Amino acid sequence: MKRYLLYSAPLALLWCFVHGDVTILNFLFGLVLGPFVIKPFKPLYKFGQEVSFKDAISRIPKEIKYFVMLIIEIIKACIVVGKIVIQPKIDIKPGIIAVPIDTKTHAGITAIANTITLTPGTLTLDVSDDESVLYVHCIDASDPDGVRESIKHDLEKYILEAFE
Amino acid sequence: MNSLLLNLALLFMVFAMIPCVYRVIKGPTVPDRVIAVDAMTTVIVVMLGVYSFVQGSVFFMDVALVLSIISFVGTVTISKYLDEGVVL
Amino acid sequence: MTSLLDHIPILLIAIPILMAAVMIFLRSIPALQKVLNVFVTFCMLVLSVVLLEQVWTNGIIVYEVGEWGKYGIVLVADLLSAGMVLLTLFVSFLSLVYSLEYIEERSLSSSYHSLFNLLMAGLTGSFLTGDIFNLFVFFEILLLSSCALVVANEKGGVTKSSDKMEATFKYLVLSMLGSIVMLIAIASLYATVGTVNMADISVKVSAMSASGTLPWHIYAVALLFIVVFGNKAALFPLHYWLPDVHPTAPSPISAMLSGVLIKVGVYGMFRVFFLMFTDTLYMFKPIIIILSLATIIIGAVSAVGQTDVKRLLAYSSVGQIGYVFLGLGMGSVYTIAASLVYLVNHAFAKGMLFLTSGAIIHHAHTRDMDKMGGMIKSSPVMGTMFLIGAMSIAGFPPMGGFIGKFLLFDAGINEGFYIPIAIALIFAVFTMFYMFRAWMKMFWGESRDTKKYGEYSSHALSPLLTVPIIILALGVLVFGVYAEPLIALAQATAAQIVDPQPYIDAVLTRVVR
Amino acid sequence: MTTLITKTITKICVPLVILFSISLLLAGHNNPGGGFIGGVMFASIIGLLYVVFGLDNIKEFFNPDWAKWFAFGLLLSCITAFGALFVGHNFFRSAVEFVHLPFIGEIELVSAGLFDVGVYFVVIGSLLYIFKNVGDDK
Amino acid sequence: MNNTLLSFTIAMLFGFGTFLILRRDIIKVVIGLGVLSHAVNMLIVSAGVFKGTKVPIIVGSSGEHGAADASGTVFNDVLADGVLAPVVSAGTHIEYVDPLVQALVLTAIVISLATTAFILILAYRIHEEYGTTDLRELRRLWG
Amino acid sequence: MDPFNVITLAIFLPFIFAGLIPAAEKILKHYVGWLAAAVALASFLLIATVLPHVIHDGPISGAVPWLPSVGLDFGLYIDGLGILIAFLASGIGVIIMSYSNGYMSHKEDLPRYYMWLLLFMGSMVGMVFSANTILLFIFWELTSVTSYMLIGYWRDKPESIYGATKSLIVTAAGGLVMLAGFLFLHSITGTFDIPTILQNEALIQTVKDHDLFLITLVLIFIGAAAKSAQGPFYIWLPNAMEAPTPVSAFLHSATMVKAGIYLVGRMHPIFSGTDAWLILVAGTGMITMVMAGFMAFRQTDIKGILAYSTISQLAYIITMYGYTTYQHPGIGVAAATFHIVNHGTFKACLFLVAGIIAHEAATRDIRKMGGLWREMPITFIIAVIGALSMAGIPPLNGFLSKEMFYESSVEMGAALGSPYTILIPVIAIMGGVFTFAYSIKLISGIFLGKRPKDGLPKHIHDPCATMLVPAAFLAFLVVLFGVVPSIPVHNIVEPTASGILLEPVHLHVKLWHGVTTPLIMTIVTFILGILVYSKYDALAAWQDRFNARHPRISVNYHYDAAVDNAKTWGHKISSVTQPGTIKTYINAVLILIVVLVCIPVILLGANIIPQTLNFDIAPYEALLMLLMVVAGIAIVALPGYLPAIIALSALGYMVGLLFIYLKAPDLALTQVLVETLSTIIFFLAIAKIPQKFKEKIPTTTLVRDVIISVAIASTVFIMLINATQGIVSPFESLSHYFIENSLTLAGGHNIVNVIIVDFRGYDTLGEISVLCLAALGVYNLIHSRSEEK
Amino acid sequence: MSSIDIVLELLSNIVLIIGLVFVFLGMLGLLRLPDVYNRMHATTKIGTVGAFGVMLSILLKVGFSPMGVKALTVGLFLLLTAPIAAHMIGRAAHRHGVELCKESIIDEYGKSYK
Ligand code: NA
Ligand code: NA
Repeated sequence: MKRYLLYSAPLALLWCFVHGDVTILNFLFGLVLGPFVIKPFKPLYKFGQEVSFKDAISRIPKEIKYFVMLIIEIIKACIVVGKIVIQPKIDIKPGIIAVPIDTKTHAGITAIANTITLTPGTLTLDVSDDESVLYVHCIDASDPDGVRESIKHDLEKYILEAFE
Repeated sequence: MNSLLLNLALLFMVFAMIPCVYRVIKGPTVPDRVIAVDAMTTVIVVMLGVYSFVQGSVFFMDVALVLSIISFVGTVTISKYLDEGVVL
Repeated sequence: MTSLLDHIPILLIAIPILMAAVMIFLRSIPALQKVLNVFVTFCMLVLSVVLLEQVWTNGIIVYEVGEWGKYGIVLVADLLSAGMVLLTLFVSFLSLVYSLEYIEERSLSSSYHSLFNLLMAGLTGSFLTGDIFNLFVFFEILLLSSCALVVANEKGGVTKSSDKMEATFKYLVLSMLGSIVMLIAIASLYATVGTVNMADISVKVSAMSASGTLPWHIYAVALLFIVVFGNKAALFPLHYWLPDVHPTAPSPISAMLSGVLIKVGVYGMFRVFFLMFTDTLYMFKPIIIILSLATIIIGAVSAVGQTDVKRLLAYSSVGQIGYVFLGLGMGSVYTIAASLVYLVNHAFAKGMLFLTSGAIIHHAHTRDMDKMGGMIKSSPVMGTMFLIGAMSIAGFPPMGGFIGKFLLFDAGINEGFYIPIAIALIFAVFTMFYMFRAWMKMFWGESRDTKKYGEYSSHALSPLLTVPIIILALGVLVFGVYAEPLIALAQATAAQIVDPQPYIDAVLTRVVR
Repeated sequence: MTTLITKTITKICVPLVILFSISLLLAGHNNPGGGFIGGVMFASIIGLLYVVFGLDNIKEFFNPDWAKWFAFGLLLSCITAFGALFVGHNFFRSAVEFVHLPFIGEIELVSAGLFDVGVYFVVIGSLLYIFKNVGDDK
Repeated sequence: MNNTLLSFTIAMLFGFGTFLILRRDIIKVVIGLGVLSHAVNMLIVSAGVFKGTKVPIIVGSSGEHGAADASGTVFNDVLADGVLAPVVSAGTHIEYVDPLVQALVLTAIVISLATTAFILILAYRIHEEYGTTDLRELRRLWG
Repeated sequence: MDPFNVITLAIFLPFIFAGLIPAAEKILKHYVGWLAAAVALASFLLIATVLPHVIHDGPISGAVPWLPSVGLDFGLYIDGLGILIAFLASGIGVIIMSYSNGYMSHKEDLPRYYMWLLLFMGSMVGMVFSANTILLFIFWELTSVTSYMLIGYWRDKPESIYGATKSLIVTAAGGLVMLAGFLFLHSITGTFDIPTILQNEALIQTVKDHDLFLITLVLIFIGAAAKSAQGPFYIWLPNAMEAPTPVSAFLHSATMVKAGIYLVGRMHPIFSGTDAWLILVAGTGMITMVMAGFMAFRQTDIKGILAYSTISQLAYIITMYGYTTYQHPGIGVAAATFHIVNHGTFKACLFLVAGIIAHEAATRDIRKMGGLWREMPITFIIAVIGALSMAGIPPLNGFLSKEMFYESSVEMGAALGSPYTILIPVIAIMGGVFTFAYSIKLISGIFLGKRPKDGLPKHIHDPCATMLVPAAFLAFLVVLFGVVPSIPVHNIVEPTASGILLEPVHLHVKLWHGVTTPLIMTIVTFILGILVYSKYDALAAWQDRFNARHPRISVNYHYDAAVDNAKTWGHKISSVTQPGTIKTYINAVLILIVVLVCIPVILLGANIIPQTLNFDIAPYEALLMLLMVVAGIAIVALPGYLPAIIALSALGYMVGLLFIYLKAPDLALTQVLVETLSTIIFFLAIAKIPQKFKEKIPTTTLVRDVIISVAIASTVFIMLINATQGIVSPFESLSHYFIENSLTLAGGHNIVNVIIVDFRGYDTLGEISVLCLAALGVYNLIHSRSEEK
Repeated sequence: MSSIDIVLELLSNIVLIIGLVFVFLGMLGLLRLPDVYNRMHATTKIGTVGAFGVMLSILLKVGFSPMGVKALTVGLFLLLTAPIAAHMIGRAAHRHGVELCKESIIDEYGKSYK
C-alpha cells in the first residue's frame, strides 16, 4: 500500500503535467489511477522491499542539490562542445574510458549514467556486467584518469547522496 | 518583434533539420542515421513548441509531448536490433 | 424500442462485427462457436430476405447511421444492394457451414470465425453504404479479411503455404494500389464538390454538368474508379491477382471470393458510374466494353491451358466476370438486367464449383487434374455436382448460366453490339470446352495410377460438405428452369440503376437534426 | 540483452506513459487525442517493455490475452453503437449528457466517449497481439 | 488547399513510391507502399476546401460558449418539403481548416498501419518459405 | 384432353421417368429397359392422339407463361413437321429401348443408360414442339448433352471420350451459333415466337429484306448443319459411333441428326425463296451428299459405313429443302419430308442389324466377315431389305423418295436454267451412285462371299427375339411404306409439307409412274453404282494418294490440331499474360491509371494547367517540403534495408510536421505515433529477413521505371492542382455542418475527433475492424505453417 | 505590463535564443563531427539541452498555463529519455563494429565484451 502511494504520488503529479492542468482534483484523480496502472507491473518494482516515507522525503533537498549541480555542469559543458563544433577545423582527441563506480542500486547507476551523458563531452556507452564499471566516451580523452577522477568526485558524490 | 523572432526561430529550426537529413542520407553507418532521425525528432519537438506558442494553441504541445516520448521507443528498438539482431 | 425490422441494414453489417468479437471470447468452446455462428448467420440470411422484400414493396430504404443524414454516413438499400446482400449472405451461409468441416480445427476456432464474420460485414457494408469514403473503409475490411482467410489452414493441406503467401502478397500489393487510387479519387472529388455522400455527389456532378461547369478532372476521377473497382472485380488488366489467389485460398473462401467478393467490384461500378457519374458514361462504356472483352478472352484462353482444377475455375471467374462487365458496359436497362442475372448465376455456379473442388481435393489429395481420373465411380455425387456447375458456367440449359448468357447475348444484339457479342460468343465456346474437358479429365477415363498418386480417399463425404453444394446446385437448376423471379428482380434493379433519381430523393429528402 | 540503464528508465516510463495514454484517451473529445492515439501510446510502451526486458521475461508476470483486449474493444464499440437502438434511435445515435457532480462540477458524458474507449482497447489489443505473435515465433 | 508547391511535393513522393514498388526486393516494395501512403495522406489533407487557418478545435471552456464563436457560418442546408437543395448558401468565411479531410486521413492512416503490419509479417513469411526477398523468384504461381 | 396438355405430357413423361429410373431399377432389376420402352410407347401414343387434330384443323398452338419479363412462354406449336420428328423419336425410341434389353449386358450400368435415353427422347420431342426459338434451343442443347452422355457411355474408354467431346463441341458450339441467329431473328422480328412469324407474311418479308438477313440465316444454318453433320461439321458423327449401337441407331441416324433437318424445315418458310437459302442449304447439301457418300463407300467398319451414309442421306434431305426459287418456294419439300420417314426406318433397321452383327460376330470390320447369310438368315433378310431400300431399289420406300429426289432435282435444274438444268441432276445422280455402291458393299461384305478362316467366333446365329423383332418390324415398315406409300404420305408427309409450305399439299406417290426422267436417272444410277463398286480398289488407291498429299484437306486434321494443342496454346498464352512477376502486374495497373487520366484530357481537349497556381507559402514550409523530397530521394537511393527504413521514418516525422503546418494536430499526433510503430514493425520483420539480395538495376529497367514513375507523378500532380482549385461554386463542404454542430449536437470541441467518433463513427468502427483483422491475419500468417510440420 | 513581466519576457527570449542556438549547434555537430560517437555528443546533449531551453522559455512566456506545464513536461521527458537513446545507439554501434574515428586515442570498452 505504502509502495503504491509512493509511486502514485509522482505519477499523479505527472498526470497533472501531461494534462496541462495542475489542480487538486486532477492530482487526486491521478492518485486514484496510479495503483491500477502500476499493479500489473509490480514485479518490475521490487515490491517486497520496505520503504519509508521519511526516507523519501528526507532525500528531497539532496535531490534538488543534485539537480542544481547538474544544470550548472550541463551549461558549462554545452559551451565547451559548442565551441568545438564551430571551430573551423575540428581538432579533438576522443576515446572510450572505463570508469569504475561505487554506486550499487540500479536507480543510482542509471542516474549517474544519464548524468554523464547529459553533461557534454562525456557519454555513457555501457555498464559492465558486474555493474561496477561504466564505459564512457569522451570527446576529449587525452587525460583518462582526470575524467575518472572528476566523475568520481564531482558527480557520484551527489548521486550517492540523492539516490542511496 | 516577438512574432518575427518566433518565425525566424521556425526557419532556423528547419535549417537545423538539414544536417539531420544529410546524415540520414550520408550515414555512413546505420547508427549515424539513427541518431540523425533521433536528433530530427528533437528539432521537431522544438519546432512544435515554438509553433504552439506562435499559434497560441496548446494543441501542438500535445504533439511535442507525444513525440518526445515515442521517438525514444523507436530508437531503443532499433538499437536493440542493431545490437542483437532481434527485436523481441 | 422501435421494431428491429427498421434497422435491418445496419444489423446486417454490425451483427457480424459484433460476432467477430464474440467469437474471440468463445475460442475455448469451439462447439458453441460453430452453433452460434451458423445460427446468427442464418438469422442474417433471413433478415436479408426481409430487407429485399421491404425494398421490393416499399422502395428504397435509407438508414442514417447516427441520424446525421448525408452529413454522417447513410446506408442505402435499393434493389441492387439488397439483392447483393441477399446473395452474399446466401453464399456466405453455405460456405460457413462447409467451412466447419473443411477448415482445420485450431485455425477454425482461433481466428476463422471472426475473420469470416468480418468478411461478411465487409461485403454487406460495401453493398449497403451510401458514402464513398465508407466504401473505401469497407473495401479495406474486405481486403484484409480475405487476405487473412486465404492463409487460413485447411484440413489435409494440399495447398502449399508458400503458394498462399505468394498469392496473398500479390493480391495485397495490387489491392493497396487500388486503395491508393481510390483515395486519390475520393479526395479530388471532395475537393471539387465538398461531399462524400454518393447521392449528394451525384446531384452536384449533374448540376455542374447541366450548367457546363463540370471540370475535366471529374472525368478523370470517374475513370480512376475503373481502377478501383476493376481491381476488386479482376477486370483486365487488373485481374492478375485472381488466378493466384482464388486457387490457393481454402475452398470455402475461394467460393466466397469468386462467388461474391469479386462482385463487389461490379457493384461498385454500377453504383459509382450510374449514380454519381452519369454524365461520364459515354466515356466509360466503350472503355468497359473493350476491357471486358479483353477479360473474357484472357480468362477463357488461359483457363484452357490449366491442369490445376482450382486455377482453371479461377481463370473461368476472370472470363465470366468479363461477361458481367460486358452487360454493364453496354449500359441499357436490358443489358444491365442481363448482366445482373449473369452475375447471380455465376455466383451460385462458381461458388458451388469451388466448394465441389474442395470436396474433390479431399477425395483425390491433389489439385492437379492430370493426377485424377475416373472419379465418377468413386465419387458420383461430386461428379454430378461438378457437371451441373460446369454446364451452368458453360451456358447449357437447363442451368442458370444459360439464362444469363441468353439474356446477355439477346440484350447485346438488341442494342446492336454485334462485334462484342460475336467475341463473347466465340469465347463462350471456349468456356464450354474447358469446363467439360475438366469434368472429363477428373471424372471420366481410367482411374488414376494408384501406385504413383495413391488411392482415392475412401472416407464418405461429410454432409456438412455435401449439403451446401447440393443446395447451390439446386439453386443453379432453379434459376435455369424457373428464372422469372430472378429476371423480374434483375429488370427492376436495372431500371433502378439506370434512373438514379429515386435513390437521390431517398437519401437527400430528409430532415437533418 | 539491454542494459540496466535502459531497463530502469523504461520502468520509470511505463506507468507514466500509460497514464499519459489514458489522459489522451479522455481528452480526445475536446483536445487532440482520442482512443486511437491513446491506444498507440499504450501499445508502444508495452512494446518497449517487451523489447527492453525480453518478451519471455515480461510474459512471466504480465501476460494478458491481447486478443481478448481487442475483442473487448470491438464489442464495447459495437454495443455502444447498438445502445441507441434500445432507446428508439438509429444505430450510432450519440447521446450527450451534462452531469453535475458535487466537488467536481459539470461533467460531460458522451456516448461517443465510450466508443472511443472501445477503439482504445482495439488498438492496444491488436498491436500487442501482433507483437506477441511475432515475438513468440522463433 | 490550393498550393502548387505542396502538390508538387506530394506528386514527387508519388513518383518515389512508384519507383520503389517497381523494385525487385520485397522490402523495397513495402517501403514504396509506405511512401505512397504518406503521399496519399498528404494529398487528402491538401484536398481540404477551407481557406481557414485555425486548428479545428473549438476553443472555449463550456458548451454554450464554444458554439457561439465557432464560425459565424449560417448553416442553410435544409432539405424540407421534398425539395432538394443540393447546395448550401453558407459561403461565409470559415476560420478553421477543413476538419473532414483530417478525419478521413486519420482513418486512412490507421488502415495503412494495419495493412503495413500485415504485409510486413507476410514478407517475413515469404522470406521463410522462399529463402529470398527477390520478387523475381516469387513466381511459383504463374501461367 | 387438350392437345397442348397431351403434348406437354408426352414431353415431360420421359423426363419424369428418367428421374425415376434409378429407383425403378432397384425393383425391376434388368427389366428396367422395358419400363423405358413403355414410357416411350406412351409418349408415342400421346402424340398419335394429336395427329388427327392436326390433319383436320392444321397446326395447334398453346402456351403457359414461363419468363414473361423477357416475353418467353413455355409455348408449343404442334404441326405436321413436329409430329413427324416426334414420331420418329418416340416410335424408334420404343423399338430401340426394346432392342436394348437384348443388346445391353445386365452388368452394364442400365439405369444410367435408360435415363439418358429417356432424357434424350423427351428433349427431342420437346424440341420439335417448341413454339419459340429459345425453348427450341434449350431442348436442342439438351439433346446435345444427352447425346454426349450416351456417346461417352463407356466413359473409361478413350475413344468414347474422344467421340463424346467432339460431338459436344461441334453440336453445342453450333447450337450457340444458332442461338445467336435466333437472337438476330428476335432483334429483327421482335418476337421469339415461331408461329407468330410464320403466320405473319409481312413479318417474313421484313426478315427477308433486313440487313441482318444473311447473317441470321448463316448463323441458324450453321447450327442446323452442325447437328445434322453437314458440311465441315460432319466430323463428329463418325466418332459418335463409339456409343452403344442402339444409341447410334437412335440418336445418330434416326432422330437427333434429324434435329438439324427439322430446323431447316422449320425455318424454311421464313428464309426460303432467296438466293442465299438456295446456295447455302442446297449447296451444302449437295457437296456433303457426294463427299459423304464417297467416304461411306470407303469405310470398312459397319457403323462407319452407316455413319457416313447417314451424313449423305441427311444431305439429300437438306438439298431438297434447299431447292427453292422465288417463284417456286418448295420444290423439294414433300420429297425431303418423305425421305425423313424413309431414312428413319431403313437406317434404324440397318443400325439394329449392325448391332446384331457386332453382338454376334464380335467385330464390326467387314473385312473380317463374309458368308454370314447361312448362319443368320433372318438377319440377312432384314439387312437386305434395309440396304436395298437405302440403295433405292423398288419396291422399297427408299426407292420412292429417291425417285422424288431425282424429280425435284430435275425440276430445280429446270427452274434455274442452264447450266443447272444438267448440273443439278448430275450431282443428284452422283450421290445416288455412291449410295448404291456402299449399300451393296455392306451386304456383300457381311453376308456374301466366303466366311474367313479365323477372326470370327465359331458359332454365329440369329440373335434372340428381343433383338430381332425390332429390326424385323422396321424392315416390315420399309416394305409397307414402299408398297403402300399412302399410309405415311397421307398421315404424316402431307401434313408436314403443308406445315412447311404454309399451304395444303396433296401428293400422289406411286411405285410406277411410267418411264419418266427420274426412272431413267435411277437406272443410270444402278449401272454406275455397280461400276463404281467394282472399281473400289482403284478409287481407294487414288483417295489414299490424294489424302497423303494433302493432309490439311481433312477437317478432322484441323479439329484434332485445335483440340490437342488447345491446352499447350492456352498454357503458352497464359504464361505470357500471367508471367508470375508482380512487377508486370503493377506496371499494368500504373499504365492503366495514366491512360485513364489521359483519356478525358484528350477527348475533352482539357487545359490541364489551371488558371491559378498558388505559390504563396511560408519559407520554413517550403524548406520542409524540399527536405521531404530529399528524404524521398534518400529512400529511393539507399540500397540497404536499414538506411531506407530509417529514411522512411524520417520522412514520416516530417510528414507529421507538415500536418502541424496544415493545422492538424490530431493528424500529426497520429502520424508520429504510427510512424514510430511502423518503424518498429519494420524492424520486427526485417529482424527475421536478412538482406542477402541487392538489386542491380540495368539501365533499360531504370529508364523504364523512371518513365513510369514520372508519368504517375505527373498524373497525380495534374490531378491535384486541378482538384485543389477550390470547391466549385456554389457548392459548400459538409464540414460546415460539422463545425456548426460538433459542440451543440455532439458535445465535443475537437471537431476532428467528433467526426471520427460520432458523425462518421461508423467509419471508425470499420477502421478498428481493420485493426482486428490485421491482428488475426498476422496470427494466421504465423500459424499457417503449423500444419505442414 | 509589470516589470516582472518584462524581465520574464526578456529572460525567456534570451533562453529561447540560447536554446535555439544550442539546438542548431547540436545539429551542426551532427554534420561536422567525425564519428558517430562524437556526433552523439552534439545531438543528445546540446540538442537536448537546447530543446529544454526552448521549452523553458515557453514556460517563462506563458507561465503555468496548460501550455507552459506541457512545455515543461516535454523538456523533462527529453532529459529523461535522450541519454538512454544515445547510450543504446552508442553501445550497439560499438558492439556492432562501428570504428572510432582515427583521431581517437583510447578504447577501453573494446576489450570488455569481445
Ligand atoms: Na468381307
Ligand atoms: Na532524443
